[in-house]
Amino acid sequence: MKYEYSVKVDDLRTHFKVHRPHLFAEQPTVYAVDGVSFEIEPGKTFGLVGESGCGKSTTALSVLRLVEPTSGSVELNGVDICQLSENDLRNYRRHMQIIFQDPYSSMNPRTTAGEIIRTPLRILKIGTPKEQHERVEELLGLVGLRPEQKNLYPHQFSGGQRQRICVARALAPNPDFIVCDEPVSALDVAIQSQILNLLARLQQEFGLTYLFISHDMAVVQHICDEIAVMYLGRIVEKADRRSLFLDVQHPYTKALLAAVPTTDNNSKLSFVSLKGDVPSPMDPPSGCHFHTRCPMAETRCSKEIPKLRQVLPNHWVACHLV
Amino acid sequence: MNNRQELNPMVRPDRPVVELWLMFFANKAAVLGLVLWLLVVFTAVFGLTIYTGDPFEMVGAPMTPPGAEFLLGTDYLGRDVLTGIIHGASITLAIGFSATICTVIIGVVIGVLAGYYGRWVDNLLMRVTEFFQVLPPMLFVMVLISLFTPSIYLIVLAIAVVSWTGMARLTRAEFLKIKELEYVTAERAMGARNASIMAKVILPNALPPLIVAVALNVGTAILFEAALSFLGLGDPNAYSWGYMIGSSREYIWDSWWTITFPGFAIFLTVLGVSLIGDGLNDALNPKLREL
Amino acid sequence: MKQEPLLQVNGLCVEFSTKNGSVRVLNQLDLHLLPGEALGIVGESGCGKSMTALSIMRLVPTPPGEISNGQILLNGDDVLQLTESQMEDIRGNEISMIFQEPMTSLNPVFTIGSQVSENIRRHQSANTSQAKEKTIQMLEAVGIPAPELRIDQYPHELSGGMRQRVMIAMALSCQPSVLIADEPTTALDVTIQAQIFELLRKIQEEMATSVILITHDMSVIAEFADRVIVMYAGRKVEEGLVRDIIDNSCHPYTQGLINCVPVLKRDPGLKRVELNEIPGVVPNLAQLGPGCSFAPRCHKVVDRCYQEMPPEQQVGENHYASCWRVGDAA
Amino acid sequence: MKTILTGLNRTIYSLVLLLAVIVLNFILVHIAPGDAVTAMIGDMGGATPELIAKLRADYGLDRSLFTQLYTHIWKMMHGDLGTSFTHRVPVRDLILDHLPATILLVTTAFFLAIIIGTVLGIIAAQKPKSFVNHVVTVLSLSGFSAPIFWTGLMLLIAFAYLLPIFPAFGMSTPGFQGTTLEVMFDVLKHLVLPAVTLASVYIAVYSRLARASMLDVLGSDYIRTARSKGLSRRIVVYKHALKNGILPVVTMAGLQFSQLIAGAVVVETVYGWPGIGQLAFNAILRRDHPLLLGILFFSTLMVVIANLITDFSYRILDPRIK
Repeated sequence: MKYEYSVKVDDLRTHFKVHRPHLFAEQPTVYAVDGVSFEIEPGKTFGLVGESGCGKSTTALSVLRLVEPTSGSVELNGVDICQLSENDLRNYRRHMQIIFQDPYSSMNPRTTAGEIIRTPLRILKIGTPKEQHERVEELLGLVGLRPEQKNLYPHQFSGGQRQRICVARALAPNPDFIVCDEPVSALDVAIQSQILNLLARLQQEFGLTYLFISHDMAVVQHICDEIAVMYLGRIVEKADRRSLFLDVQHPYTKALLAAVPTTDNNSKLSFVSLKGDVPSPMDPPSGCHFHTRCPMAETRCSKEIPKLRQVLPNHWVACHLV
Repeated sequence: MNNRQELNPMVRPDRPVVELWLMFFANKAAVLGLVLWLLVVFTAVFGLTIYTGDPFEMVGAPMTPPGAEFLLGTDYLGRDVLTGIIHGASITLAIGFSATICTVIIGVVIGVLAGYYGRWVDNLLMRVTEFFQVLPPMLFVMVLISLFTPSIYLIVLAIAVVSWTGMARLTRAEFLKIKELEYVTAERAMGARNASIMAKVILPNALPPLIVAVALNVGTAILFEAALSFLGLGDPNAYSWGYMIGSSREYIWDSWWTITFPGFAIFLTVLGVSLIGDGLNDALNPKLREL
Repeated sequence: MKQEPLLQVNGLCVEFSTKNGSVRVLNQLDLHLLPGEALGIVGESGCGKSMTALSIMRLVPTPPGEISNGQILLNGDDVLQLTESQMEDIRGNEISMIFQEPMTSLNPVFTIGSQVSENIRRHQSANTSQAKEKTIQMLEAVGIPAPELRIDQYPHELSGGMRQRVMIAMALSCQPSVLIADEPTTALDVTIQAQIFELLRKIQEEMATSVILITHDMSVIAEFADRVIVMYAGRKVEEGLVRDIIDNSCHPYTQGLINCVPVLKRDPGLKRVELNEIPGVVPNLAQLGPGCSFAPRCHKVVDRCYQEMPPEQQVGENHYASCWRVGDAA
Repeated sequence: MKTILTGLNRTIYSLVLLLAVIVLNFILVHIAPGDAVTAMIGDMGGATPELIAKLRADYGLDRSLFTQLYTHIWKMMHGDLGTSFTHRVPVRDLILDHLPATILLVTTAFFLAIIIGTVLGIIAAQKPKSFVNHVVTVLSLSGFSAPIFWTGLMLLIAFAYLLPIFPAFGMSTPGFQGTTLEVMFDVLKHLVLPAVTLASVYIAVYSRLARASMLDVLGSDYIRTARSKGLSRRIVVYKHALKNGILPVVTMAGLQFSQLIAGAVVVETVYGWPGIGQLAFNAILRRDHPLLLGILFFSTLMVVIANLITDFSYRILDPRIK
């Protein structure tokens, strides 16, 4: 059966209670993800982009229930994984995998590359040990490593090679959906392109659906079919990749795009410098979270929360002034 | 330089364990410690079959100085000091090891639970740990021994009760640190169970500092038992090194050897285990491994 | 018109001793910095760009590192010949440096005011209240709001961007002639990065400070620097004016570096295109052959590249490259 | 305000800890063989039937456990720790008599250990491969490995017998008369050996800790910043590094204060130092349980106070803790 959407996230919220500073203090809450909704079509890449602390990584973890969401639903191929029992969720994990940012901490340093790639097969009990080992060699080839490298330990690989192993591990159980949480941010520029091309190639070959998290506008533009910009736990703008850059609407997205340095002089947007820092997600501004830094904010912005609404075909924006 | 791996990413020996042993044996002090320990273990196991005798038996004139007849002299009752030291080795080792095993079990279990589950579990267990930390160990054990009949089991248990806190804190700290690493999240993303993550993923990676702590713990357990026996609070039937010193301390001005030699035996034993711990620490410390 | 360089580095070599022998992390590096200029140094991690900065500051960790050869001339005097205490007078005064990690580069247990004024008091005969006044001025100059309140705050109370501003204030407090910025924005968000570069540009104009900007990001260089040096495996491979390098680079490594990065476009189109790749990984510095270090990854490689180190050739005005294939058609 | 609240927080928490100690004492007495009174009296012969009857009434053994506990806590809170059988005086008075000697010994050893330990650690950290570093390593390993009573006895043989510079026993020369200054000097002479003995272990511990933490700090980014400002090596080490490097030492000192008191018990016995350690030793020989429990309570109180003080000084040293 084919679904219209591979992944459908509806009004996802993840709030954390943090340690109270003293006995009589109110327990502070971090609104890391505060009502995020999006859909991803099968075989497409959906990008979440934003600055640090905007909640994009928490969204990634919540979508896989690696962090327990406070409310909302996440449907993968029509199954709401937020409703699954612990046991069912464990079994269902074969359909969804994740690739992390830091290639140095995302692998158990005491296991060999081969064992690392085999782990999901072992845990999910896919195939006999012999089949598993064959699959490991096949996967190593797929990500551009040599089969004999399976006996090496993570510290014997370079950053780019480690990331390839992580990709192989994520591919091992034949998932439909892979969350890529800043997969190239920690890599050297020359290696970044290798991994991005690898991810693109694998997507074509296996029809994978990606949720791609990044802070790098250029990378997101390059690899994603649809992109959402996050600010303090909410999506402020969402569009397909052409529309987002050609008809950028939200003042935050504009500022973000203008801030990106580029070697291409012609594509530079006029510079709108944002004042100040991102406010704390523990105590976000009222109304539109962005109004404290927005160059065009009005009184209304500090009172009403703007809804995400469609302004162009395939283009949604959450701003009162658009 | 912030990223030393870059300098030298490829040339390394294969298995981490092999590398560890190479590092350990390159450390002269650590090898010395190992030799000291082998000596103590040998004495404890074979000592009395080679140099026979009952330590409580009075074999010579009281307070004979060290010499040809009694290598290390006799004490105020005419008991041979050397026999005592050989005999004490097995008692010391037995207590040192069993107390350490109890300490490690209590400490690791509490540390693992607190570190892995966090939140209220952590809060509760850490409060308990802090409570045991403010009790002065020697006084607390004195109360225990005074209320209950002293025996070797009570002493082992008492040592464990006052020394598990450090182990628990260390285990917890390591678990808290490793739990946040992405490979643990990756393991969860692949559907691994909590028990398997704790035992098979986090614990092996938390081991290096724990192993060092265990080595040091053997040392402190031995010292603690010695102090108890010195104060006359040990098992009265166990002829331990601490007991030898404690029973002879009134004669300190007349027979220095009855105090010096058993004390030296304790010192060397603990030194040995400290050196081993130190060597392991250096070998396991990734910062020192780079250059 | 030929300007006298403010800072000139000749034949600089830095070696690190490791378990497996000595490794040369900087190899025969030459560079110069003109007054008022912004010079970019770009390359992948491990190419020696940070080591260049530390060498100029004479802060190479010794041991294991050692400056084994070369000259570093500041206004014509070799700083490598100075005693440690003479060098201390230069650091933070004539040459200052800001670092990559604003989160860890400030001492967490001292107020930012004391850390900035410490630099002023060290190099200028200022009493406490003068130093404090100057500190407030400097913090204001780098765009820190309410500086008279901020001086009593500790680093952890400030955001990353604010801390980097404090670092800049500290580095500039004695009007240095050279400011070295080692990846000053890598750890920061893009909007904050833009703020910091705006500030650096403004300060460079106002104070006529020469800046050496070290980064891995060619687009940052494109926006900020006048001239650029591309480094690979401890050597300079290409040098030239920024536009020349970006539009007409001669060295295959530089070309790869520019082309492998996705560039943000106004109209990205609907279809994804494949990125150019530089294959392989950065070589191990302990195992370099006699030839060009980039040869194993180069798509234009010829036999000669493996055997002989290519010399530096002039390919245009102020444009130099070290490659055997420079003259050949692409 | 926040600081006061956190301070209050700590104080309340300390009181709870003390309460727990009282409860623990109560529980121990109750699970010991025999009822509380027999356990209290132990095998001490001096208890008359009237005394036993009085004690049973005092402890209210006929009433419910909860009432007993409640009365017990109530009495403790009013400073009533019961009566010592052997001395036939209130336990509280006995302890208060002996407490100053212990406090003098413990605080002297504590500061001796912190100062010498830190200085040795700093010296060793500056040149990790030097001779000094090896000397410090050997010294600290020996200090850690030698049983404290044995160190004491060896020092006695060396400095009271072979080379009689210091008195061997007690806190003052019996029958010594003189000006206040002379009396103080006399006490000081008696204090040297016990304090050095007690400090030896902790010098070892703190020097290793200080060395490790200084090594860590000296490699940090902010030390490089300090050097890039042109500060001299001396200022970098003793101003910028020291304040950070000493933090783990302070933490450890707080954590180990209970062990320091425990060590004092042994040292006092060796040197006949008239503190609560010696009191405890005598109490245990005669099975004087009320006295022993009282001492446990008082020494815990000392630890709790010391912990509050270290906590407070940590807050002063490290502005990040709020």
